[in-house]
Amino acid sequence: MSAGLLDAAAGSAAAEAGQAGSRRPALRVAPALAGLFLLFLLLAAIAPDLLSHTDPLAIVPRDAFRPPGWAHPFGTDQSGRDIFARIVHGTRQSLLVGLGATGLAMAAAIGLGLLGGLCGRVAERAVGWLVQVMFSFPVLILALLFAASFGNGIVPLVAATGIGSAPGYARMVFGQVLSVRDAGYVEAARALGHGPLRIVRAHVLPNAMRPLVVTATMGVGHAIMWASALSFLGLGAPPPRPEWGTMLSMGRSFVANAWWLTFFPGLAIVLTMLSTTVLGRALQRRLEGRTA
Amino acid sequence: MSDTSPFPTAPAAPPAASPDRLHVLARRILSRCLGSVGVLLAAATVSFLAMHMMPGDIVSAILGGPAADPTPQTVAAAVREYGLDRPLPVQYGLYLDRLLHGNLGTSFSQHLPVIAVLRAELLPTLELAASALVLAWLLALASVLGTVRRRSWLSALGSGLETVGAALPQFWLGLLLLWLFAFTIHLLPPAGSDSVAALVLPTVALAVPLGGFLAQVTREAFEIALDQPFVLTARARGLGDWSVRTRHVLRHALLPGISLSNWAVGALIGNAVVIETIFSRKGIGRQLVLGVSSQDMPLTIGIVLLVSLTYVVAGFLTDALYVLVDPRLGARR
Amino acid sequence: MTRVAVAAVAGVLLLLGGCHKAATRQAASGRPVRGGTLVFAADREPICLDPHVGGNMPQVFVAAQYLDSLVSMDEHGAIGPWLATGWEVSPDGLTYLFHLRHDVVFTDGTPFTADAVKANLDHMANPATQSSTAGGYIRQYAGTTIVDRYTAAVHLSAPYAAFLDVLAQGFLGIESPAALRRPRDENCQSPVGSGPFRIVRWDRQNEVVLERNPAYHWGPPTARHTGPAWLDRIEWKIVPEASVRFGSLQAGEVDVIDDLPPEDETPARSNPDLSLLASDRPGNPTNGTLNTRRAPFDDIRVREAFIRSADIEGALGSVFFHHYRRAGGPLSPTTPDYSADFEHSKDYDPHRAALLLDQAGWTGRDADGYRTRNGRRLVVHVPVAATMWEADRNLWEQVQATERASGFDMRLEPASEAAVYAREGAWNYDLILGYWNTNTPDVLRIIFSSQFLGAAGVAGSHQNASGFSDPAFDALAQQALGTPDPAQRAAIYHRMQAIVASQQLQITTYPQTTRLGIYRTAHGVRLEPSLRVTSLYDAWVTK
Amino acid sequence: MSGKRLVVERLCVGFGAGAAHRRVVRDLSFTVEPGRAVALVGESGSGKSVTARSLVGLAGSTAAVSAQRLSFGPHALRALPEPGWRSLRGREIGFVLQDALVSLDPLRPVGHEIAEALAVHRWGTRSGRRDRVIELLREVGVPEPEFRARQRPDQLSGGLRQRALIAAALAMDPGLVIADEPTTALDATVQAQILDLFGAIKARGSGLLIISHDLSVVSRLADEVVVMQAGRAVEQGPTAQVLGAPRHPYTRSLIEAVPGTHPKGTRLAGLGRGALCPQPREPERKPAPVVLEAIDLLKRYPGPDRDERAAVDRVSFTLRGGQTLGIVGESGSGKTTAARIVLGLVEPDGGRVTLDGNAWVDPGRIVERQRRGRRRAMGVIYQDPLGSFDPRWTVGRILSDALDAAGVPRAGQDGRIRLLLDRVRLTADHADRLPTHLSGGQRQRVAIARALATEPRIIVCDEPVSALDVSVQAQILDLLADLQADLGVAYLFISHDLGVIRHVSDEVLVMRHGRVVEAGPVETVFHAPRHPFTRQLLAASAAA
Repeated sequence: MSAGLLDAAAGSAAAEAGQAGSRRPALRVAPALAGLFLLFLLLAAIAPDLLSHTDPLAIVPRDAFRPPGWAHPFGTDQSGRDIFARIVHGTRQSLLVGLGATGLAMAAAIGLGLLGGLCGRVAERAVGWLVQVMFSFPVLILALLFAASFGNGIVPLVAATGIGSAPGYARMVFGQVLSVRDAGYVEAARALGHGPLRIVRAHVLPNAMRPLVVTATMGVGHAIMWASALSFLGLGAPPPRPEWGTMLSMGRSFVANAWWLTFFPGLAIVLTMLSTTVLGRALQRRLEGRTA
Repeated sequence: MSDTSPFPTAPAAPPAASPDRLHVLARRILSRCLGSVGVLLAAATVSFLAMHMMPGDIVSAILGGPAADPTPQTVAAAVREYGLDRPLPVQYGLYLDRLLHGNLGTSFSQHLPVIAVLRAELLPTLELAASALVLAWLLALASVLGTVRRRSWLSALGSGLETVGAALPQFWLGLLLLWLFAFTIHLLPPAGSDSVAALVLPTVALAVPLGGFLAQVTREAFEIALDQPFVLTARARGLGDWSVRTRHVLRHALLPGISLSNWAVGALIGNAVVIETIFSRKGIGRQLVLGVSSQDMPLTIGIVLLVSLTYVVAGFLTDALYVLVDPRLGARR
Repeated sequence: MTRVAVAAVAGVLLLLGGCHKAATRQAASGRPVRGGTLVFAADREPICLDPHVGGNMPQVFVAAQYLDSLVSMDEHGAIGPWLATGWEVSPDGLTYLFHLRHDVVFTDGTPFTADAVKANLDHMANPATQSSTAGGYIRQYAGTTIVDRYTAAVHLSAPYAAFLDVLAQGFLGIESPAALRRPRDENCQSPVGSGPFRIVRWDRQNEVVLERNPAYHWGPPTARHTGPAWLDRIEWKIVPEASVRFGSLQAGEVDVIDDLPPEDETPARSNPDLSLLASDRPGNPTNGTLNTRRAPFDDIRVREAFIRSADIEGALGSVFFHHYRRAGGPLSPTTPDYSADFEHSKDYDPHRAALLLDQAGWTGRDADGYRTRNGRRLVVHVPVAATMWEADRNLWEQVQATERASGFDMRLEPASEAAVYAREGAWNYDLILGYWNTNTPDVLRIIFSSQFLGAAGVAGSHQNASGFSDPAFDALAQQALGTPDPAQRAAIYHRMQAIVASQQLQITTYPQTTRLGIYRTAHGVRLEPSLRVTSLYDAWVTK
Repeated sequence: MSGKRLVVERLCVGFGAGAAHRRVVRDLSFTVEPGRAVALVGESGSGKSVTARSLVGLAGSTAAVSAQRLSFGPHALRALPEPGWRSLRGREIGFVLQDALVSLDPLRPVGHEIAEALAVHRWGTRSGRRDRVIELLREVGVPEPEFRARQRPDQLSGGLRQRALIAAALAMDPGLVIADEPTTALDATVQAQILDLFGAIKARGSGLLIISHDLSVVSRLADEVVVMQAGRAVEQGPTAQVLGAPRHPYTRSLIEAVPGTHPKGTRLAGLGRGALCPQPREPERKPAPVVLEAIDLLKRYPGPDRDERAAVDRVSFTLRGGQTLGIVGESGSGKTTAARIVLGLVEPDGGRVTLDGNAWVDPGRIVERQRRGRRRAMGVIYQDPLGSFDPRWTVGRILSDALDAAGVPRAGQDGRIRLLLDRVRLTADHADRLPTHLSGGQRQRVAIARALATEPRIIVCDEPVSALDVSVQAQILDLLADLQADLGVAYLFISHDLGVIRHVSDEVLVMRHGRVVEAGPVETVFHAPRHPFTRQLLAASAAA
């Protein structure tokens, strides 16, 4: 789904969940598990060879379509490549795409948000309109257009996913800047005689960013999912590079006879999404706990 | 930073209805319409630019790829027809002019007027998006009404399922559903654009993630609403738990979800791109992938415009629904 | 066209095997039944239903159901009558005099006459039609004179021995001249022929609906029955996802699927509800063509090294489960004048590849294990359309892996179709993937002679993707067209195959093939022999 | 009216299980007779609201309620199952909460809410209920009841919606009405009207349990008072006795903390300092110099119908050094806007302000940049101190930020921060805390310390004590008075509370609808009001 997703979820959550009463303490385990999984991903991204000694590119035709088992925990694909090794080696790429796209989107969003929130009424109107317009594009369609026009490859994939998810963040930053701009502590700072630059630096930026940390955490997972959707549509990384979305896409013709080709790459995406969501929520709870 | 805050503590509005209410309403609708035109304009512009940035050659795309082997005369005619020899801003102007005259052009790849393609493809996609939206809401409501602030394990289960649901990529879910229901237990047909049975799997694939997401938002709002004083008042009036939930709390909890439904419709249509591909369904999503990959500019722009238009219309509907649920907004805005 | 024995190699054996299997079941289900609807699931949608326009395989798949041709071709490559009852060729080979049937009527009521022949050939040859396939086949066409109502004289500008062969192809099917006069795009949507079915509706991305032509009684001699088709109706569904297509077949949702996915072939064979009908198509097999116009493939040693580094057999084994045969020469075995001599001329041989690369100066190795020369890596750029068939993509990925072992950095560069076309037009590739289905060895002229180096349009489209240009080869190709004697012609084509093979212009993989999966409800499905295209004229359903 | 009696004996309420168990109400006993009113009085956290909720079985699923006896008429309330409670609630016991804006479903017309109270208990037919709603609204004094029934709470004024809320509680004619802070959010004049309405309910024979932190509400209505502190009843008895001759020190401190009855210069929070009024100040005779002067301030805002309304309409005043100018008025009277103009945070549409005789606010002539350097002369304290602190900053950081503004070099700031905290009676270790972890009173002290950091001559106090409990309010008011005495700072003090204004001010400005209706020395205005609105205000506050 949904980059709007993040903006909407975290936005509304951050904005509205002030005094929600009893939280679920039972889910405390979840953030720990999520953190553990993300650490695992990080390890896979930095040193994939530690986790899998198999060459993700090694083609062994006679080992094609081996179901999951001892030799190949996640089975092998149509060319006899080890799926576990491919997922592990694909992590770096997927994480890079997720982080890169989120970073790009945030940078764009922060620029727009500050411009709209702090540069007068005309800018406010213009940015408000622009954000609204951008938001009215379904992420996937925006990303699809950009992916097609940039050509294939990692950089275009990051750019397309980033541009696709930027509107959600922009909407959030913009709203946040507007609300922080009118917050009591900003007025208090003005009453003390502080200049506008200092106020932006000391109050507006950091406070507008705060909920963004949560959203961005969740956003990384979403960006990975969007990027895989683009890969799924054939606009992803060039073969034979292992990449989760491409693996999923390639495996889909075999889904009837060899489910593991699609199941495991998809599972990696789902777990990443889940982990970032859970971690983002935990972060949000902590941030709110401090303020509320 | 401006020196005067644009949002002062405004004096309380007099409660009585103002005679200018209609006037205000009319102005609001007008500005809303202008905004929508802006959205469409931006959609056209973005897709125009994107198509021009694409690495392929537009003329050869117009003339049907390299296999077409066009003569120089044909090429020249096409270049002239589409003004491709002019500078980009002029081309953009020409293109807007054609759009304003309602001329979406002819699809390069389909040899059909774009309008005709859209007319044929929109309905299946809308059908899919609408059924997915309805199902998503049903799932979300079931989860929220059934589990929020119930027994702690039930509540945790509900919110856990919602989180997992929202984290499922549609394309993966779609493939799993295909594998399970169509290929393994042969319960439902794997493909088709005509029968209701063929609509089930794609609908579920689209609805579960969206439902999980809507449920999360609704749950949040539901919990907040449950803590509001009016809930206490209502219960002090003798209302039972279920009545309080359905008659009072739910209405409040629906609001964030409703305001997101507008976005959700857009997202559903966007996600239909992958779902229609997986299930080999007819629709604008799949058509868009084809259009982009064959650099069929008129068709792609037509689809993007159509999606934006759907979004705009959905926006109107969402607003209307929102005001229906929360009449305060109708009076205030 | 005496290559009877050659034409009957494995592909046809497969076909017969399929027929045999089908035949046993026909016996069980008895005689053909009239009526009913057959649901067919195709993998791709035609761009235009009129096969004259453009010219891609899906068009001819549908066209075979509603169009008739002037002449027919049988399984042995022999030309027989169809809409033309007979013909005479002038001694110089430049004029063909066709005598036409008197009783044929198009489904729009227009009678079939010599006018129709003229209108159709003119239409195909007219550049405005953007007819690259049909038009490409009859570049020698000079005009038609109407001798009388049922006699047409077709004039060629140069001798063209393959003329009757190509006329038998569905791409050159005869449409109603009245319908052809409509705008191109209208004719695309609802073309009119004289075939056993007529097009009722084309619901884009979903299906083409055809209904029986009740007046039909002019079937080709290759057909198994006469008179109207058995089926009332055909629903020709478009189902691009291979797994979904096969799933639908297993569930009996559809009666026949085209392009049975290779990975589903084994399950299909073991499923008693299903039967398989397969046959290799004639022409140039599925291949990667090497661009000889730039480095590194301007060096024949590097070309051969590259080709010998590709383990096609291994890839066919794992991707296609040994269901697809290897095609090692420039022609598919079912092509007339095919010679088996070149099947193993370029087999996988990494040792020889290494030797050749050393000779060519690519002696260095960089950190990633790729070969280098003067510090530059041995890179092979391969533009790949994102819409490429999965099995092909898997195949080339496997080739990529074996090429890597030899030190080639073979880069599969996915892009949109439009982008791939653009690169193709600009010669911006080292290897381009393709195939060419046709029922004549004249295909060698189209894809390797300098005549087809193109550069006509802005995109500079060219059928000769290797950039190979050899006056001796061109001369042979011309000579073949002017040689009426089949044996002599076969000898010339043998020499042409030898040249192409020795020049290391293509990695050939497997012959293009028609592979139908048939559910037990469908019977009598036949492959029209010229291009091995599905024909449902003789088919019936029991439901 | 059936005469039913509420008996509460040794009520205990706790939350949480095991070690985390907290008892919030202990051994509370009282009886509400029909036709009589009992008041539970106490500050926030004293357990009075929990008590009220326990009496209708709505203390929450995590609450453990126990009692020796808990009965209403014939109904035993102890261990009553949920269906039993449900038939009791609304029918036998009416429940009224504060702030009808959120206590009535904000999305529904008030008529529906009242009708629902009837429908739940299957009262009458649909049309019968509709008539009864109108009748009820009329009974509680809502004019045009047919029209008002169709309006939502946000479309009604505070008084009207509180009446509608009461009408919903009275719908089934219950024998007991429990009202939890029923007048807290209301303006004084409206408050008086609502209290009259409760008087009428009592007179009809219903029992009344009033929960309030406000002693004045209690003195007016209750026949008996229960004073609660930390979950216990520290004193209970007839109203006159408890208020007139309080025995428990806590009760006494509560009574003393009410500012209205004490003139300026007396201490309110005398506890721990021995005397009640240790140092009555000599009223200053010589006129101090004018530090701030506002002339003809004018500010308009566009109303909902595009007509401009004047929020501040030709307001003029002067503030002398070391003195306090009180501005009093009901909500929406324009007093906050006036303060923001004076602070230079809102540009007025007309008029000007001088600071020490120099132009400070003058639209078109003075821009913010010119003010910035002089801002340290003027401090500000808000009603909601938390909102005025950056949520990420510790107290120390907040103060150091203010010291930056005052130009104090970083090196000397630590000592100054300790000094400031000491000034507002906080300890040095508060500097490391986040404001969210402080109590309301402590937060307001931090806000005062911040205002003092720049050593201003004027501090604008915008409702600085309205959100505080009465005893905390007393401490803050005392602190402000001490600071004025020590530092000679002048206050522009804004409040809706006449008692507070009377206690703190030297001069008073009464505002209504953006205009000054009366101005003058505090005793003159309070003893000899000339404007009818001032008289009305005074009457309402006296009545309450």
